[in-house]
Amino acid sequence: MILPLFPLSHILLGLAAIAWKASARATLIVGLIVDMALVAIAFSPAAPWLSSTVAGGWTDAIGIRLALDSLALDLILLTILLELAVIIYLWRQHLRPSFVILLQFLVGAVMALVLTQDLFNIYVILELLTLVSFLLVAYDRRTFQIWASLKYLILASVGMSIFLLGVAVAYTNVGSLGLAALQRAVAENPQASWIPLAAALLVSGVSVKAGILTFSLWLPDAHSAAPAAISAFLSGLVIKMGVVVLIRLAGVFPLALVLQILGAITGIGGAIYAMASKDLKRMLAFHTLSQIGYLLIGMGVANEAAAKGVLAYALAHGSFKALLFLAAGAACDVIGSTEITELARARHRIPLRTRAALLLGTLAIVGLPPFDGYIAKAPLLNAAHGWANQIILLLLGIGTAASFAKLLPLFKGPYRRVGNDPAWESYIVLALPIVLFLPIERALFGPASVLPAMDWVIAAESVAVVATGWLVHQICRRLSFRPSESLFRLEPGMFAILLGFVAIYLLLRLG
Amino acid sequence: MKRIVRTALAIALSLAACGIVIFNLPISEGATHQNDMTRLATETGAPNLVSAIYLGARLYDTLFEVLVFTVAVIGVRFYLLRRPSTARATPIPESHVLQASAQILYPLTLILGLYLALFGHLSPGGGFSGGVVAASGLLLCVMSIGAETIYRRLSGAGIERLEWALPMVIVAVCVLPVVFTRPILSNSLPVGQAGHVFGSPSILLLNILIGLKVLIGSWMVLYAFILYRGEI
Amino acid sequence: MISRAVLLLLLPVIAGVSLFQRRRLSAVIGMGLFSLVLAATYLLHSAPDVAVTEAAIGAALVTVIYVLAIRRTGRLLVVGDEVPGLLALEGGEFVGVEVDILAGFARRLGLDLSIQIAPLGDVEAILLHSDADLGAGGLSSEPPARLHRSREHLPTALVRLRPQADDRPTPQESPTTDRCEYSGYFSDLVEAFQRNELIETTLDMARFLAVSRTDISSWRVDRLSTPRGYAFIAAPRRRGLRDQLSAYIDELERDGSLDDMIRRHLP
Amino acid sequence: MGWLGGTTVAMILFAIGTTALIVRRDLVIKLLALGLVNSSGILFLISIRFQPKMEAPILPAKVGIPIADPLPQALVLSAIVINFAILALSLVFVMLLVERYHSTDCARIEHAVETEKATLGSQNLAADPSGADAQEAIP
Repeated sequence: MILPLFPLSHILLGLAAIAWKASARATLIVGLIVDMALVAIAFSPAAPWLSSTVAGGWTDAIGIRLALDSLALDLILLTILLELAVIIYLWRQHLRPSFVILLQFLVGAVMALVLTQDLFNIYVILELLTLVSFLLVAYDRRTFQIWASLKYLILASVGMSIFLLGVAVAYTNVGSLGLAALQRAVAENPQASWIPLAAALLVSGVSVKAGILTFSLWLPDAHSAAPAAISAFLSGLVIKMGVVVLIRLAGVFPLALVLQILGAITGIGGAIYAMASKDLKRMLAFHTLSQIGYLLIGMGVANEAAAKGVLAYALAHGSFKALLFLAAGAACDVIGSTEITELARARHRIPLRTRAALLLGTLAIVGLPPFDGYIAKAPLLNAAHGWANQIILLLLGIGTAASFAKLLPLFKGPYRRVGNDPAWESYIVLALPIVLFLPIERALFGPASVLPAMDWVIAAESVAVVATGWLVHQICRRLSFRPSESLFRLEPGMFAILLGFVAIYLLLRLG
Repeated sequence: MKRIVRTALAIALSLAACGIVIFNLPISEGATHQNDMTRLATETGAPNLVSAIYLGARLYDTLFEVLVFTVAVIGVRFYLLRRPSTARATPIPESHVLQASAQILYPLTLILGLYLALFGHLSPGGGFSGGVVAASGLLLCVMSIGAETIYRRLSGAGIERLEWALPMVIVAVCVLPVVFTRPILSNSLPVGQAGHVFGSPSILLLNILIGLKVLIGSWMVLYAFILYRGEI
Repeated sequence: MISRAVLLLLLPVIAGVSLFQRRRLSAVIGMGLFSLVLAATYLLHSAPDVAVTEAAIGAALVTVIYVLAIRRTGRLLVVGDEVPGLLALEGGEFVGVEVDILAGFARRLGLDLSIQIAPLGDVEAILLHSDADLGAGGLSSEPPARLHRSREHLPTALVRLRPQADDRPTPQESPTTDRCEYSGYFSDLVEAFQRNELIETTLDMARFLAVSRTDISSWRVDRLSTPRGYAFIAAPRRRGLRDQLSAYIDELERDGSLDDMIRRHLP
Repeated sequence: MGWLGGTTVAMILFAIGTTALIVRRDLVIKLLALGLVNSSGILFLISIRFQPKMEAPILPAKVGIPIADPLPQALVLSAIVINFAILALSLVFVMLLVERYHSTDCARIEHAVETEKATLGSQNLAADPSGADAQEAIP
């Protein structure tokens, strides 16, 4: 019954921040407290009325159903974590009220999206997310930000139009917009001719928002152009909103093959571009793509363990990617450049804590044993059956390690104390789940935890993958291979969306 | 040459995408949920079923839509007005005929907007369209007496404060039922006689609030565009 | 039934025609009309609420903000390509001789000067088909019939560039080489030079001087004989504007400020 | 005339919109094409369940005559407003870009942005000077 309060509280607070400009910062804290209180209620045993509800108590056929399932809870926890980190990161900076407002709306929209079970509601909230992140990316009003942001809006809007077509097709045949009704209809008659069409429209529409390659060609520009705190939010959280919708759709339509193929393309494409990228923030943005590839393959495998792995990995990726973006933003601000070689040359001027945070993020993202990247990847590796999946996951791991090997010079000495990173507390907040992922997960989910205990075979495998990645980096460094960046312009982006839709449709029809 | 190839490719792909949908179109099944709909009409007291859904069963969507609109207003103002003003807000038309006809038309347009907002639950219309129509009435007003004058009069009325306060009130109205132990986003005011203006007070209230909000928001967007002298 | 079919057929026609207009204003107004027809279509699909909303938002509000954004009342709209010294973009500001002339001219007319960059080869077509007033940016050749050429403000000449290896005699001026041959953006020209992508081309003096700052030792340079001058071009119905501009340039020349401008921008 | 449904026309509009979005280089026209693409989705949603001779969904309906499904109509109201928000905001951004680059040619702007980024290094680019010291617009 109080589920709508998750998003509505943030929206109210955002509006309050406009009305009382002076206390704009305070609303951020209040929002955090409200979220924590609501989550606490959700965990309390005396809350059976919290799990699933139709907003406003209307009937299921026309109303909007909200549900707090494990996926939603997982992402709400991630939201709270990132909110906390970003608030700390921004706290000592001058915060304009309009920024706070947009941030609150962003969090509100995220909360709404993870809860909703209704196709059209998903459309509306995705549009809200698009508009808010559109404004946030270009917040500093630099021209490249404005262009990246405009490109994002145009492509995302075309994608959402395609999604709306899919909603229309689904609604006509099901007679309701709820995901549950849709699932029933598909299960009753899996051979119906409208299913491939609806699935192709919905999936290709939402893929534009989900950071999936050949659909989301706007992503590298937008995520690398945004201010650091916003990049952390976008890469850690907002991009997952598309993935959340895909997870929901994967529960309805038979998408296993499509997701695995998209996952392979996304992961490997992202890794290749990340290896070739010389710009730190851009490399991180490409890595968002390659990590989305992990999630998609996990979803495509479609068994219980993999699904749990996906949840864990979404959480883990959010924490270390946000850490990397925040630390990278701080480092680039100090040096005044985003070039990796430039940063490495001037590494003595980067505060030690920032470098430590970057190192921790790197270790986590390449999947070295004690950290959460490894812990969350392990169940995926375990569950992904089939040699194709295994090879792709292996290649992905190697690509990740190879591209992050570029950062190694950054961590060499001298280790003198220079400057003071004003936002180091936010690193601590994000470092906690990275280091203590297993205990935290256990504490939250009890004995039904998603993760297996330490597995020596997989641990050894991970170390081997990282070592291979380092070798690959040493080899590739001598090649001057630069994949074309002109792929990420507006017109190729449009082509890719249309082409992707046709391809997905044919795949679903024939496969 | 490259351009021709690109054009051909664009046309071919667009047609392929459009063809896929056209040739797989489902056969329409006709209206369902007739029962749900009539029940909805009696529960909300609004004979206009679109309004009953828009502000009743799917109020949650509408809330986010109002928010999208608010974000647009914030964005337009933030990016257009934060610049050294080269503004010389002159009335738009040069011809006296236009000016004179604007003077006659604007009260009519304002009244039409008011009607659409107030009777949205009985006849076609609603807060959103009412607000926008009223805003275009204000635009006609600009044509006859100039933007600056209107801006000064309206900001005297605290219009900007209202623009931010109204969405808050709307969200609050939606959350309020929880105080009376009714579900959030339900219509909490008692339903009156169907077909009457006050037949569904909740929807009427929301229509008025949204209409006012949209009127002010559209006016702010229009004013930002009037002030801006860019170089497109 | 029939009216619905007619409206439905009308929709793609209006949309197609208006989206492939050259003039932005026509396109905007066309799409406004499209919205209106769309609203009527909704009405015939028994969706009066949607029709009202579409008419109010799509046809009125959106069209109005687009028209407000691209309106050109009180503006002197100039199109032209960049040419260093004459009309160049430096850090978001235009500088150059032609810019100074145009700015003064616009001030005299009480208009805001608004300059848009377009490829050299497109300037004449834009003047013919859109709502720009003047063409600028190192135009040295005679325009097509309906456009009006102003008084020349700066003498120039054409230069033929060939690879050093080409040892044919100096080419004579011919109908094919009587204008600056490069028709794209100036910035693209410079890049093409740096990447050695050009084979053989004719440039006017200002462009040549700008290009010659890069390495042109591998090129054979011939100056074509006929002297010519830079001038502005006015759009078809802007003959009066052209005359005013010519008079203004005369005036500038008489009081010596034209020479000042040239000395300031073209050392 | 069965083939001439609103859905067919909507998809044709979609194709026109995407084609124009790719082919036209003028940013303002690209935005208009984007509006067309969005409108096509709306027309599709309205007409997909519509059958001739349906009445508007306002009670009391005449006996024996079916009413059009009000749910898509209610959805579409939201979609139209969202469409407006997108068009207004993107127009503002196009205006900012044109102010900086004095051109509405998409390819040129794209090229200029890329070279600017490459030559200056993304961090050192100055923010829009007009925005830095102007006062906060939102009251």
